[in-house]
Amino acid sequence: EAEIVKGPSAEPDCFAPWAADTQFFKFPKKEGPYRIALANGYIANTWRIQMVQTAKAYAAQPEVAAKLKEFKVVSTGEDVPAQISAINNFIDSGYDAIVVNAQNPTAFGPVIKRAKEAGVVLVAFDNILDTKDAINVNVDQKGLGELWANWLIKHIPNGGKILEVRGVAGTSVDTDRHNGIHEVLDASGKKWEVTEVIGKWDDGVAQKASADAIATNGPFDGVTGQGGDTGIVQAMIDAKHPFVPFGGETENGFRKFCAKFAADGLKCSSAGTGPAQVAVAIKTAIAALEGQVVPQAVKLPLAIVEDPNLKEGEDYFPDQSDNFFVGNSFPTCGINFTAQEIMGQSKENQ
Amino acid sequence: MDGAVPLFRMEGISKRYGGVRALEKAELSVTSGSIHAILGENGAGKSTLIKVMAGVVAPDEGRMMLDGSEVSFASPAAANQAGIVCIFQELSLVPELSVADNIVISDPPKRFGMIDRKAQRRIAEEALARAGAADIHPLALVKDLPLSRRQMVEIAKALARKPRILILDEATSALTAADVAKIFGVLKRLRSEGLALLYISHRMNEIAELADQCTVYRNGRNVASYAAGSKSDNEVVELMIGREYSHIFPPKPVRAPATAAPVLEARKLSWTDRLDNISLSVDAGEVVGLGGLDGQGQRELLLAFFGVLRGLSGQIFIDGKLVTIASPAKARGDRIGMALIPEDRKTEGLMLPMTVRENLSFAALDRLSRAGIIDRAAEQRLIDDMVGLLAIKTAGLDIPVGALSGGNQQKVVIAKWLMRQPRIILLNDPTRGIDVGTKQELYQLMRKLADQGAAILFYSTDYDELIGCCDRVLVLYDGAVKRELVGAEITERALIASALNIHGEEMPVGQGADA
Amino acid sequence: MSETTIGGIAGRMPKFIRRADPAVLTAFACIVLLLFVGSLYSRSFLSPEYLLQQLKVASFLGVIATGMMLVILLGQIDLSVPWSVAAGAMMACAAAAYGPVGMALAIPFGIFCGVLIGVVNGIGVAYLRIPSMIITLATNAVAQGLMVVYTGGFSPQDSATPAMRYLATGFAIPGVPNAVVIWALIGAAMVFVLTRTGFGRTVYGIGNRERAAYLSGIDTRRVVLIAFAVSGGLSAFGGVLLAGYASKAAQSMGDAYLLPSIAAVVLGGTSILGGRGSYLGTVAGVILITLLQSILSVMQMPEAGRQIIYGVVIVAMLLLYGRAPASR
Amino acid sequence: MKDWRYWLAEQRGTLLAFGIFIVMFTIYTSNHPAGFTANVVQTASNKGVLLAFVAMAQTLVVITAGIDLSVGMIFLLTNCLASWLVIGTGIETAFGVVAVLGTGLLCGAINGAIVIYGRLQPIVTTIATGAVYFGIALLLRPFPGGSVNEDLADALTGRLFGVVPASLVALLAVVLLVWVPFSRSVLGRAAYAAGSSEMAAYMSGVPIRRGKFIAYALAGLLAAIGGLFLTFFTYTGEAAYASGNAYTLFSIAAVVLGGVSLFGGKGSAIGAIFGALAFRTIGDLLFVFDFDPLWQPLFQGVILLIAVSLGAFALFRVRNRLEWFL
Ligand SMILES: Nc1ncnc2c1ncn2[C@@H]1O[C@H](COP(=O)(O)OP(=O)(O)OP(=O)(O)O)[C@@H](O)[C@H]1O
Ligand SMILES: Nc1ncnc2c1ncn2[C@@H]1O[C@H](COP(=O)(O)OP(=O)(O)OP(=O)(O)O)[C@@H](O)[C@H]1O
Ligand SMILES: [Mg+2]
Ligand SMILES: [Mg+2]
Repeated sequence: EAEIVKGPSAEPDCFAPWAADTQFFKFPKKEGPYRIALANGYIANTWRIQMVQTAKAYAAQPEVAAKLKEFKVVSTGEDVPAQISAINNFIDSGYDAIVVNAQNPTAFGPVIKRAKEAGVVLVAFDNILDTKDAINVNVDQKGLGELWANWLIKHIPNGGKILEVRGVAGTSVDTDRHNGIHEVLDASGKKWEVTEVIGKWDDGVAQKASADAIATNGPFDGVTGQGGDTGIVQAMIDAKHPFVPFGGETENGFRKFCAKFAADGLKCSSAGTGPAQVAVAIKTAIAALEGQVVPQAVKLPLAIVEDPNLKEGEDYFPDQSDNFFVGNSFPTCGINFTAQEIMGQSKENQ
Repeated sequence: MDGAVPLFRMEGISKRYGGVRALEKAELSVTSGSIHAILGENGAGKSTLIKVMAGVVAPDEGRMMLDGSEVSFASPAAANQAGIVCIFQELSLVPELSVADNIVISDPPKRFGMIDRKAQRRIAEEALARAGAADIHPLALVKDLPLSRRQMVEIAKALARKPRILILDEATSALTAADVAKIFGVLKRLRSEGLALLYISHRMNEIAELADQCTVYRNGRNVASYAAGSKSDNEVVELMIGREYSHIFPPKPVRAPATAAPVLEARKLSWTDRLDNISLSVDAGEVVGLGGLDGQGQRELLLAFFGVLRGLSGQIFIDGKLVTIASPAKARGDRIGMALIPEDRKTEGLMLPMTVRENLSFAALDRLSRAGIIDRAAEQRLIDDMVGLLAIKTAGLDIPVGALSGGNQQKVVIAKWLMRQPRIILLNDPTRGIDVGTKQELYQLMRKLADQGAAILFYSTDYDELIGCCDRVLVLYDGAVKRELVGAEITERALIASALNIHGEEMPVGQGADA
Repeated sequence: MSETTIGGIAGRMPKFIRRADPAVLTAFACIVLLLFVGSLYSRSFLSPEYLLQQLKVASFLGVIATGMMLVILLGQIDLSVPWSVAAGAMMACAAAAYGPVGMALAIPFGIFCGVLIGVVNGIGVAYLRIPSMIITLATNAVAQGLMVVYTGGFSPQDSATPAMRYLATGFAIPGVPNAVVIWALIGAAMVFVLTRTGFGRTVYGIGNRERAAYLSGIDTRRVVLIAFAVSGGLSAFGGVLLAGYASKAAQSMGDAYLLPSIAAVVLGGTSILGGRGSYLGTVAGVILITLLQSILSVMQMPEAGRQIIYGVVIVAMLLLYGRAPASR
Repeated sequence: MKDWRYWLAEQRGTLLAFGIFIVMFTIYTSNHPAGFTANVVQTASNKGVLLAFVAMAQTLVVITAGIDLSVGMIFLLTNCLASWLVIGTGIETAFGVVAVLGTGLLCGAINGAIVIYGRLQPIVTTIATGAVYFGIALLLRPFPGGSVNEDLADALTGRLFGVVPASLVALLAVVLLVWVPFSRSVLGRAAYAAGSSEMAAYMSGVPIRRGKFIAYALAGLLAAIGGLFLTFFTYTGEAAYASGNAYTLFSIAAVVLGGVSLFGGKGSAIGAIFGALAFRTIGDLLFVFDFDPLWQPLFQGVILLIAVSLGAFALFRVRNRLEWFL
């Protein structure tokens, strides 16, 4: 049973508390090495694959590996109950900590209860858990939306027509980002005409939806996309839509476009947190098992790159795949993977 | 008969299917305690008439009277309620359900709102026993039964519904003489119990034996009604086909002993427990019959030749050369040149929703196309030839073949194979449900093809056909050839005797002897 | 009598209209209606750019639905579309990483991978007689598994080659996107195969009654195998085009094509039970689905309302013309 | 008497599914670090029961030779609805449960009405109605949330007497209250008959329309029971499109594994339940074998491929090739 203590946490640069009133946990110290499990849900997209690979790579780093007896990953697909059962199974099998990328933030109440009773450290990241009883490694999704909206306001000072390409309907990430964007736009006092389409964080879907929106409601003065941004830019190019300011995610393909067409007006703010946040989550779990003080909600730094500062070979990689997410390091936590390292792993090993 | 109040009357019934007038002001009256035969050639409208009566088809006009008051049936269930039960030829058993389930299907016995399986089974056993089919296990699935057994189940099912009017539409067409005899016994008993029976069949001898009253239909109208026995067979047939009629079977030529190797020869064919060491040969120009009770391996034998069966042992020779026939594709190929007219035209011979044209050329597509592309002119020529040769009656080549009457459908099946000019023709009961006129044409065609050099192997459940058409008949019993009858030896008595695997002398003459 | 009255009007119509299925005509009428409703919302729904763009986007679905239709005509279904599409796209892009030879072989290689999936489906359905609905579900899962393994292990190259870009977005004929031309070519080939070749007749025959086709001496299993292989190949080709359109391949790119491809084929009047249907109908169905999705998307309908309208419109259209005949 | 052989033949699909499940589950528990304990069984049964309900729903429709691609969406819709309604005092909760089940029944009835009286093909009909149901689910829960009567939820997902998973008991109760009466009723038989040969059934005066309608409607009800359980299991409602689709597809796999013929007329919901449990165990096997995470989806796919191919072995016994074609 974790006790609630006063901050600050260990490694305060890495384990930054989410807010001023965030609680801190101190779990009873356990002797290592530990058995840690990663309960992933969906796996079949680049982000998740990159995430799983990062987790493996992190767990294989000598200083981390020394603390681990076992590191097990299970992906259960889109089905929430399967993921809940997976966590139950990990608890029953005596794992010391479970790291989870939750398919649904609110569905894990019973499991959280069980984990607490069993003294298992539960750490959620990316899609986090709606609870105060487990550790959340948070991305400020709403803040991301605010960031993009501020970017657009800065570049379109008099208001105008905006294309907003949303993510998967019904998810909290989509809702938070969307709310962030709109709160900031509404607060700006300017007149905004926002065309919303659904891109499902997928390049193909986003491209098609954007193309339709451009053909019927365009042209736009600014664009913001939650994902599938490469497809959105592609749609603009295909429709010969003028390049306009764009607030988007961190896909390599998107950043390649941003760098290439910056001079033509594609002024980008590219921000997000990459799949490496799983490593932060694992690190947090180990810290908690070691009896260190950790915040209940960890705030991850955003990897932000904005218009004039995109650097080739650092912020984007022209010869590499469009699909991976560039922001993959958390220097404050000593996590410094590059996406290439991760995704090219076995090729190099061979 | 004239004085009796009819139990059921139909007046001025008409039904059209698109441009086809299936029924045209047709009339029918049925009295209790009698068996009423309905005659007519294929497409005369018989089935449509009884479908109207049984609530399956809604008539365009006309009225029906039961016990003197007008009725109309919205569904077969409604007709059932009124005591009208119909045995359709093959459509009304549910294959995945058990025999017992099927027998009680329209009104199962219930306990606490659920089906009472014990009672159901009792009812089924009783009904099967009444139909003389106690050998059928009530728990067997219908789909596992051969066609002849299924028809017995149909009859049991009809009996279980306690009908006032029982209609049998070609219910005996797939039955063998032994089963037919049993059924006749049952029907006669029902008549004496006061039921009205309607009986449709293309077998004249059955009608002669059974019917009290006959009505003949032609082109959707009733053309004559008469007391059974008051007209000669020839007169009846002429009424049916509307023209003069003679000699049903073509003469058999006198054949010289063959010199070449037989076109088709089998040595020691065995397959599971259905075929047992069968050896036979068919020469060019010869029509060889397969006789015996239904289900003695005749169908399997034909399928074995046609490459359908796996794990066949023994040898097959074509023109004296050993071959292995692994599929129908191989069987029909140029080297073998075989054709099979299958048992069930609706599921094995035709694609009912496809057009007459597409069905006709289906088996010959490879011959009609170059580099996979169909030569439509050649196709049209060949189809025209065939439609002419077989006198296929159809409103056009581009209507679904399912809209043709049974006999014409059968002609399409045969024509589709003749398009390949096969050298070996296997026929699996090809005249089932076909009217006399068409039958006659078929017999003649068969002989003509033989004369042109084809080797024909011909299975029939109708002994008259075997006698009239075949140069030789092989009688099968339990998967083995029990007897070979040649020329004048082929008599009804010999056929029945060897079919039952007894000596001819012990066999009483006439099948319905229990009447 | 009916001959003469109909003959008067019908005689003046082009032959293909006279012979067309009423379902197909109604489907095209629905397209016009849909555009009309759209134009009430915004004039731009009638602009040539918008229409051409819809046609371009429709051609991806069109190519995929072509394969689906072939399989549905057999009375089967192909649920492996999502990952056949993805595998085709990803493998084509992957091949491009292997120098100029890889570049040249990228498209054929992608299609080849789809054909492989189709062949496994075909073997399962035709030779092992596993219901297509389940075997294709299983191969879809296997294909997904393979792609996940591949993505994680091999520093995936997923940019479309210039050739793929050109096929999907270029203009060989001014004003007509290449994707549309390709769809037209594939469609024409399909129409030809279905109506003029023995293979096409056999497909309809098997769809109506495989037993009868088999007893007619057709190697029905080979035909089924080929049809599934073609379906897999066309799905993969659809994926290749999609990758060209998006200029890259991604794992989830096929997800959005499974149900729409089935719906398009059926909206076009093809019987899901097999044996009946015309390609023109599928064309209509594809355009209908694409337009409907696009119009709903642009009308700013929230996702919930969009799904509801999408479903209701499909049911309504089918009730208009897709009903089975009454039993009596 | 050889009655038992007929019984055996009838139950073959069910028994095979049972066998597959037992083998898989034994492999699973015997390799599980915790072994065959009440906890492990409870976890597996809670997860398996959800799919079992949906698979039962699918079975009812498949028996009529139809298919219901909207079961997953009814499952989601009722989950979202339950997360609003099944809360509060005992009475309120009870009303909520009734409303949720009624909604499922209504969804199923709509499917049935369109298919039967509208004479549309089930596949497209349910694709379309599935979209509608999902849309409504999304209206109810634009993002995940809601709550449920946790006492009831814990009772139904917990254990009876410390050993027996309550969800299994609930499943058994549903089988006894829904499936058994249906399969033995006249309308149930009509559904079978319609699935096996609609023409024959019609000619025999079987109430096929009513039989099919009740099958579709009950399918909606069973999917709603599944949705209710999902709510009990997760305490929340969520309109997750991918998850709804996954359940639909899984239910088809489960039904086939359970020996229910997709051509209609044959099979039982009991078989489908074992099919569902077996299917779920495929996923569980990942725990007990140490697979590289990226190979796991492939492993599951291959197992599924093998499982669905098992039926093909019967093919080698077929001596008459015509039997290939039904
Ligand atoms: N559903 C239908 N659609 C189109 N035409 C039909 C249909 N049913 C029957 N017909 C046509 O109506 C006519 C009468 O058919 P019907 O089946 O009643 O004849 P029949 O006397 O039973 O013939 P048979 O002796 O071959 O059984 C035929 O020309 C047939 O093609
Ligand atoms: N509802 C229908 N739609 C289309 N065709 C039909 C329909 N009902 C019957 N037919 C077809 O019309 C024809 C006449 O029907 P019927 O049932 O009388 O067959 P039949 O001529 O008696 O055949 P058989 O001689 O084998 O009994 C048949 O070929 C049948 O397939
Ligand atoms: Mg008839
Ligand atoms: Mg007939």
